[in-house]
Amino acid sequence: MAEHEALHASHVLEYPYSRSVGPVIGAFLTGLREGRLTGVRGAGGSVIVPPTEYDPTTGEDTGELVEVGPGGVVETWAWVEQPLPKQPLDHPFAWALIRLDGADTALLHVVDAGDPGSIATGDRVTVRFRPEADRVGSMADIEAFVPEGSA
Amino acid sequence: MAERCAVIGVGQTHHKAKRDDVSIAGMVREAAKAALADAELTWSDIDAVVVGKAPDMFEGNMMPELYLAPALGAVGKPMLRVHTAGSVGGSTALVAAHLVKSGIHKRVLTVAYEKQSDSDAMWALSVPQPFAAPLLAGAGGYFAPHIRAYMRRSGAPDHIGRMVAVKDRLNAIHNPYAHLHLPDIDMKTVEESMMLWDPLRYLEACPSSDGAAAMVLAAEDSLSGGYPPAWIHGAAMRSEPTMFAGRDQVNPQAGRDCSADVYAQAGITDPRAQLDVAEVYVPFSWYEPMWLENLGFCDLGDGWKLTEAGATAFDGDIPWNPSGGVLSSNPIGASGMLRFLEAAMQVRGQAGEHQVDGAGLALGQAYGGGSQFFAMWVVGADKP
Amino acid sequence: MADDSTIEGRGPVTTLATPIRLDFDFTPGIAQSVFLRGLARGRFMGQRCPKCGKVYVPSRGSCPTDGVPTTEDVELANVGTVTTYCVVNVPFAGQSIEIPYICAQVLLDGANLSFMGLIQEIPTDEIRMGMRVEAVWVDEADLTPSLASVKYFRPSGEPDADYESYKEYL
Amino acid sequence: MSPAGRTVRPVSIASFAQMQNVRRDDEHNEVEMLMPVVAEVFGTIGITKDDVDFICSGSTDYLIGGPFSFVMALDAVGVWPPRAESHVEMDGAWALYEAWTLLQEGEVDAALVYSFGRSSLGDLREILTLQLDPYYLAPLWPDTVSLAALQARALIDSGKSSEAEFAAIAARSRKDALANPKAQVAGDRSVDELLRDEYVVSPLRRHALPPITDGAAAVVLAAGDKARQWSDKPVWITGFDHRMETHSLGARDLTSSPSTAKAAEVAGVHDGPVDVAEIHAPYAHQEVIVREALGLDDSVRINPSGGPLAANPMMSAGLIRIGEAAERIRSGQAGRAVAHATSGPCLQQNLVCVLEGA
Repeated sequence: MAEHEALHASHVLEYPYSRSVGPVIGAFLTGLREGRLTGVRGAGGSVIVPPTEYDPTTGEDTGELVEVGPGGVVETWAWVEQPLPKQPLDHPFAWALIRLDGADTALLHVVDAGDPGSIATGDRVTVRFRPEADRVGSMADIEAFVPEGSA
Repeated sequence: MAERCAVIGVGQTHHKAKRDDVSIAGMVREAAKAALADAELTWSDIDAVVVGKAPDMFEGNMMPELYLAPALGAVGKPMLRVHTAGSVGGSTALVAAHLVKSGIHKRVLTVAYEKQSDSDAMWALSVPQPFAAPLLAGAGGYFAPHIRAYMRRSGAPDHIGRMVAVKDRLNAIHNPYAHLHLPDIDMKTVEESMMLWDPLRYLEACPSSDGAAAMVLAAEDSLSGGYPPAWIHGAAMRSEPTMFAGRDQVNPQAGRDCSADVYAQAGITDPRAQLDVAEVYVPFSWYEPMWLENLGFCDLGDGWKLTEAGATAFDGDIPWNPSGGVLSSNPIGASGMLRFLEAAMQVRGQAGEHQVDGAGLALGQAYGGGSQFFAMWVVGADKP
Repeated sequence: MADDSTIEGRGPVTTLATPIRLDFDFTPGIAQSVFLRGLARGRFMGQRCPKCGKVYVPSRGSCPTDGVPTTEDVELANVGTVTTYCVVNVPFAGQSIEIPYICAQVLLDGANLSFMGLIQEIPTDEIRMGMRVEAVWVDEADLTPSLASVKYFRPSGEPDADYESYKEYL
Repeated sequence: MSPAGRTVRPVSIASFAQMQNVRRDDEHNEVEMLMPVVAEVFGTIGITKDDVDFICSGSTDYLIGGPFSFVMALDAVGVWPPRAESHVEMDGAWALYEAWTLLQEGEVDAALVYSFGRSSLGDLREILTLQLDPYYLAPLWPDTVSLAALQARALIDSGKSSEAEFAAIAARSRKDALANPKAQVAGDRSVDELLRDEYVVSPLRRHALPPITDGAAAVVLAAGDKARQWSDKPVWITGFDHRMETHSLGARDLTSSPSTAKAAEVAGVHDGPVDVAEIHAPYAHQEVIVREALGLDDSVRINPSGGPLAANPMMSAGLIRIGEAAERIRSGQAGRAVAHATSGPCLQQNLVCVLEGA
């Protein structure tokens, strides 16, 4: 009975959110724009990357900013054969948790490794920034990480 | 069987149109750290965390308790996220209170916030959906017809709304955290402000704010802090359907039932006489006389007479919203908790320049949606 | 959020633009679809609660007080009563009508719940509670399953309704 | 006893109902979806909405893409006269926890808990991205499957599990689901066959992922006289706790679940033998992690309902674990059961509920 069938329509939920970032995230994003990677020292002395106003485990205030990277180690990774439309790369890539040199926590980003045989846990990778003119102060200022030696 | 529970720490941010100096976590921590400092506690002293806020679309951050867990020292602890529309700040505090009253936890941190400048409040409250009516009225347009219905029923004169607008803004001058500080406001400036949703003028409506509120609730054997505890004497919530035949939106049954419940728990038979101060969710000026009646401070139809006689003024016999209320600060998700928190500050004697002398028993009230969700508590200086 | 100044001239990053777009399929459900299909025919369709007998327009599929399905379709009149109203004098995003205009709760004859409608063809200072109004529909070719099919309500010319007759529907 | 030295008030799962789990319910809005479930949860024990003192629900606005979706859903119950009512923007398992805390206070004896969610309306992988840190993570749009795959890889690298074990878990789950009429995905496929499935995000193959499910569920909780009136064989909640982990994946050991272990300890999982566990592990490898954290040995029957690999209605899948575990006890198949619920990326938040027969 057509009268008692449900109608359908497409619905778009869209908003251009604009977020104030505060001093700590702001320092990291400013660093990215300048081609640097920044961490912050936690209460116990460990270096947290990306930096937050708080220690990710205890919630205590964090302290001084420190420079980290540009290289690091892949702690774990996942291979994406078919990237979703909004993801950073439009060709196959790996998501990875990367512990940057000098850091005690790992950062999530993509590794542009070419094929799944070219990445493994424990591999060293290094950052590939976008061209300076294209950097705006966001995570996307890092185009990708790449296997060390291939940059 | 229920344990006694008290507020032992309060904290809030400076509320502003745009807190562009902090991240969401930074803003929320500002209130939470202040509450911990007030209770003379650290993160590790807290057993559980209860977070509340209005729709996630304000910040575009779904179920944000996940992101906020480390920022609120909740790692390794139970954490809950409450959402009951505009009453959420109040119901969040009540959920936290139950965690203590049930004996499950000794000290609970509860936090409510909204960073509505990340998007636009008007958009986030009424995201257009397919098949819906064209957007006709906007936020105040939902409430203005009910205000008109109240005026018709009670015969209240036009100037009552303006009186509330002036009173709450002048109270806010004495509250350093309030968003609006309008020392020059008077009946004339309100009357000359733009008519938005006739009969509601610009200065009779709440602002849109960023802000957060936090409290530490504790069991009787776990008190701390420099100020005396604010004991919870009664706690209640009530909901009724959003739309139904014969629904009274001017004087909702859920509000009447909720106040009857909370008064019964607190042993209150005459709220105007027995309570010393009330912090009540008044986002549009006319909701003061409406809620005076709904909360039983007077007979039906007489709410406006209390306002007109100055009974609810700071120096009146039952001050309403000495903090300046929602008309002066409105971070939506936190607005209800601010009412509960300000009630606690009054009975702890820590309200500074807006302290009501000798306040011993206070009401905090929050409502939400289309006046179908209510949350209330009564807090007192004396142990119940 | 990228600005035109040189890298050296830029201050620290203070804001981050994060546009979010999600696409959904939306369905209003069976009961509301009855109402919407009615609109596409220039008719107001409601549903009656089998328990309390109240007529809801639109129905979301349940009686909000009894919590049971509303199953009986009911066609309602094209005329109703303004139970209360406000005059909108504020511009806001998404608004398509010239301010000031009247926004009223309209109780259709035969319904037990009012809904919000636009009132036109009357000066804003002449609207009053109890005024009788009728729906004006868009041209037949433009009718769709949406409240946009109702152009607005206008005074029907009937005498005002007695306050007692609608005071429970404010 | 809780850590506070408190005696737990016995509260029973008096009734449980769930919708037929489906890939997509094309017809109904939330109210229409919930009404039959609420009617059933009351009807099976012969009570009405007037018999409960408190109502608590769990849902999220982001599945429908509009604010306040829980508001109208309440019309499925009919809260008139007005009722004490609350809502968590969390899985219904946490709504049940909130209701349970109120019953612990001893002032009310019965509560309705319900949850609902239509995962099919949008792109769930994208929607769940909005749960992530809005500054560092969400702007890159890492999807929920990719994050789970990072965890699965770490688990394989640690030597604790393998792709073959993931496939074995999926095979067992879908085979068990053949006996569950409410399940969405059921079948009997061999591990070898499953290991020929394509990768969605390596190392997760298609079978290791949960289905996308529209669903709803409801529970009636009862204490005191009502618990005994409403059931000859009450199923009691004897322990209940939930714990959070940090949001920062790079600061966690993804191969373990200390929050589950802590919740299990507080809930008293180890105070007696466990016959059945209903584990809310949406991805096959997560069952390995949760099982270890719960300290369950090989004798424990895991997910006889088929678990979330057979039906994973967002916001209800956790509540359903509690309901399913209770049904095992009620039917006599188990004497003591554990139910687990999770929320957030890579098992960030975990809840443990211990259930026992009379």
